[in-house]
Amino acid sequence: MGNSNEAQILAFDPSGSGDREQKELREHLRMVEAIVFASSDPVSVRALEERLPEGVELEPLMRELQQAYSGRGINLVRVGNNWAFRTADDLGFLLQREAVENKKLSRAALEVLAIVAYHQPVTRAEIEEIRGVSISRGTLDVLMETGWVKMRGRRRTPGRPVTYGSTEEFLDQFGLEEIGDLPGLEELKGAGLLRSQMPANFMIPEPHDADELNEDEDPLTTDDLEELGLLPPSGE
Amino acid sequence: MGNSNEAQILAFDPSGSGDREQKELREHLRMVEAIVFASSDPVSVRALEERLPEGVELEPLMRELQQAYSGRGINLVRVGNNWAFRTADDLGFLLQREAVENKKLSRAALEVLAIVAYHQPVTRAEIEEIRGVSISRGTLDVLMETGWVKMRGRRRTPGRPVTYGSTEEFLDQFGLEEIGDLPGLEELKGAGLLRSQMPANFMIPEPHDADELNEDEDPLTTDDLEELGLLPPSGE
Amino acid sequence: MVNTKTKLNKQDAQNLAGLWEEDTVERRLDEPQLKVDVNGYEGPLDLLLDLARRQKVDLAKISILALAEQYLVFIEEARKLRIELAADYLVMAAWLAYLKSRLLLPPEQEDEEEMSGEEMAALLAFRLKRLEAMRDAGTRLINRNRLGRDFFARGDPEPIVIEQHREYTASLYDLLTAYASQRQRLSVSHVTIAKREVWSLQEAREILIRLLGNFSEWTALDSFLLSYLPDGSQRNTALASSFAATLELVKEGKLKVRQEAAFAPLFLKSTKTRESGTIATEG
Repeated sequence: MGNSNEAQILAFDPSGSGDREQKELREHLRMVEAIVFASSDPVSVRALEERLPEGVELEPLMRELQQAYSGRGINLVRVGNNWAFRTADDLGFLLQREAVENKKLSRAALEVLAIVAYHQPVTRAEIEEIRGVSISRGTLDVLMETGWVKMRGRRRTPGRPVTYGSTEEFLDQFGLEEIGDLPGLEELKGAGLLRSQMPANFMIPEPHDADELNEDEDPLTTDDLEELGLLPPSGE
Repeated sequence: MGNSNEAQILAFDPSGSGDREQKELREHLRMVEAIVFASSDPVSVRALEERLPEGVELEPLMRELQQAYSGRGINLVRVGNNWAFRTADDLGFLLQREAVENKKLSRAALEVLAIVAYHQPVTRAEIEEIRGVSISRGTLDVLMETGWVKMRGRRRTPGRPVTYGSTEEFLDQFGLEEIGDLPGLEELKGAGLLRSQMPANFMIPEPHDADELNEDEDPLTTDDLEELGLLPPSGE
Repeated sequence: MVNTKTKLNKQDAQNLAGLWEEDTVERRLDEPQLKVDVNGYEGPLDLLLDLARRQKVDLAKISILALAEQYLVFIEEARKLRIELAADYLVMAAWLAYLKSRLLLPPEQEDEEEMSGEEMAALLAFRLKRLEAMRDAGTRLINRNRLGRDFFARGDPEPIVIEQHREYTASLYDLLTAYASQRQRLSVSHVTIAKREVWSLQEAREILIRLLGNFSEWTALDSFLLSYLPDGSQRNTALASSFAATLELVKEGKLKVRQEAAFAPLFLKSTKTRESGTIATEG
């Protein structure tokens, strides 16, 4: 293949001294390149032709572009009668390696998370009281899985309910230096997140996440953890 | 410009007889190209560096790639500390069918957005001082919802008011490499119009959205406080 | 009667068409002689800026005195027509009345500490310029090429997660929104807000600080403020709460007050350093 000529086109050399035809060619290449790039589906030959100036032949254009992308990190590929960009086959490993699916937290999980953060240490029953609805199974599990919520201890009340609190990773995730940086009542109002007129008895706690347990909290024991399924049973 | 040598790199000439160094360079270019191309969101420098073999310098690679794509239908652009491929500005007319409905901002919201961008980090009270009215409920809320404005931290002054700043999505949305590229920024600075206070001997704060905070701001990102022994006293 | 032109000139209107939500109250170009109407203004600075624009001169060359007079006429008209004005507008009127007196009358006594009328006017001009600059900046910003409108991201991204290994994402904003809205949902929702009968002068002062920065120099304002307060019995309560509020602020060390003689204007000055409780009232 004519290497010299090719290279010039591939680089789309803007200072290119090419004649008018060359310039037009470059412009048409730019156009199809952008269209295929921005499209959410492979682009049909017809759709491309429609958007090019009349009389421009598509086929040689696409082959030129395909040639330009061959050997690169992305390739222009033909899918049936359509065109699309795809990562070069041999680089797939770059994309697969950490292909972890990013999930959004459900609304309910966000609410529970926020309550844990503001009201910690807090028990499941207390969370339900604040929310006014019961927590579906799994919501707390999901939050523990995120690493943002942890079990702190057990409340020294009948039933010894587990208390929940936020973690260091929680602060990290939300860009907080300390839990006290969560905005208070006035700031939530100021940011427009709360109505400015709230009942006089409406309170937002000043959150604190000290590792030190409250007076009415007992530490979690190994037995507790096993019971909660957080540790594999040890005594076989 | 050394056309021959440069063009060869730009073209990723697969038959290239270049020495080993050249081949490596080409391979690294392919890698970053593939990664950035695969994502629709800007990809952080850190993420790119993680994918490259150790010791490979990213900056020259990106410059090389940016150069290769200049003048083409797709450009490699820097967005804060990230890189992204975006279609060339002049080709928007071709892509109208890809256009998404942009959320429309009220006049007040736009004004607040501009103040946050040009005066950041800025507190709510400072925004109000500039506009001469209190911010109506929902204005900051709407801006945070767009993802263009975020809470940055708290000013280390009495009351520790929350400071607001712009985000990387803001840069991406308006095609800015960095906050210093805001239109007219230098002029405004020169005219002293970015001062928050009147007295002439006051320092002129330069707007910046860097994660590094102002002297009078409390840092948001935590180093490992625990390791440094700076965590609140634990139980015993 | 005051002529009010539309706030956006034709050029702006064209530039902005479709770019932002229209204000709910839109005044049209062809609207004839318009009554005093503060609807659609974003506060007193906005109104002042609009009045200034009508002088059709560079903000740097504008006559602040003339501007103050226009504003005061505007407010007087509004009061005559019994148009209810927000406190911000009235407080600004009081300050402009004060400014006007300072600009017109030669200083009675040389007071090094007191800000001169010219300095006060410069301060106002600066604030107007700054606001206009921000407004222009907003327009330039919104007129830039925008992602998803003028330039585009890859339409068909390939599955790749490059950022943290975290499986879950949420922003601080998501978190706070969730918390605030659910707490709000459960809070007693039928709160009726009694329409405020009177705004205290402390409130007025807060507005003033927002409008004009701190009283870094001795400022006599109360008498002017009073003349723009709502009429009738409310004035008495306002006066009382004003004085109480002032003393409160003095006690907190935020304000100093000075009075030359009984019934003379009350001068206010903010304490930057911590000279708690420096009361310099005489008479």
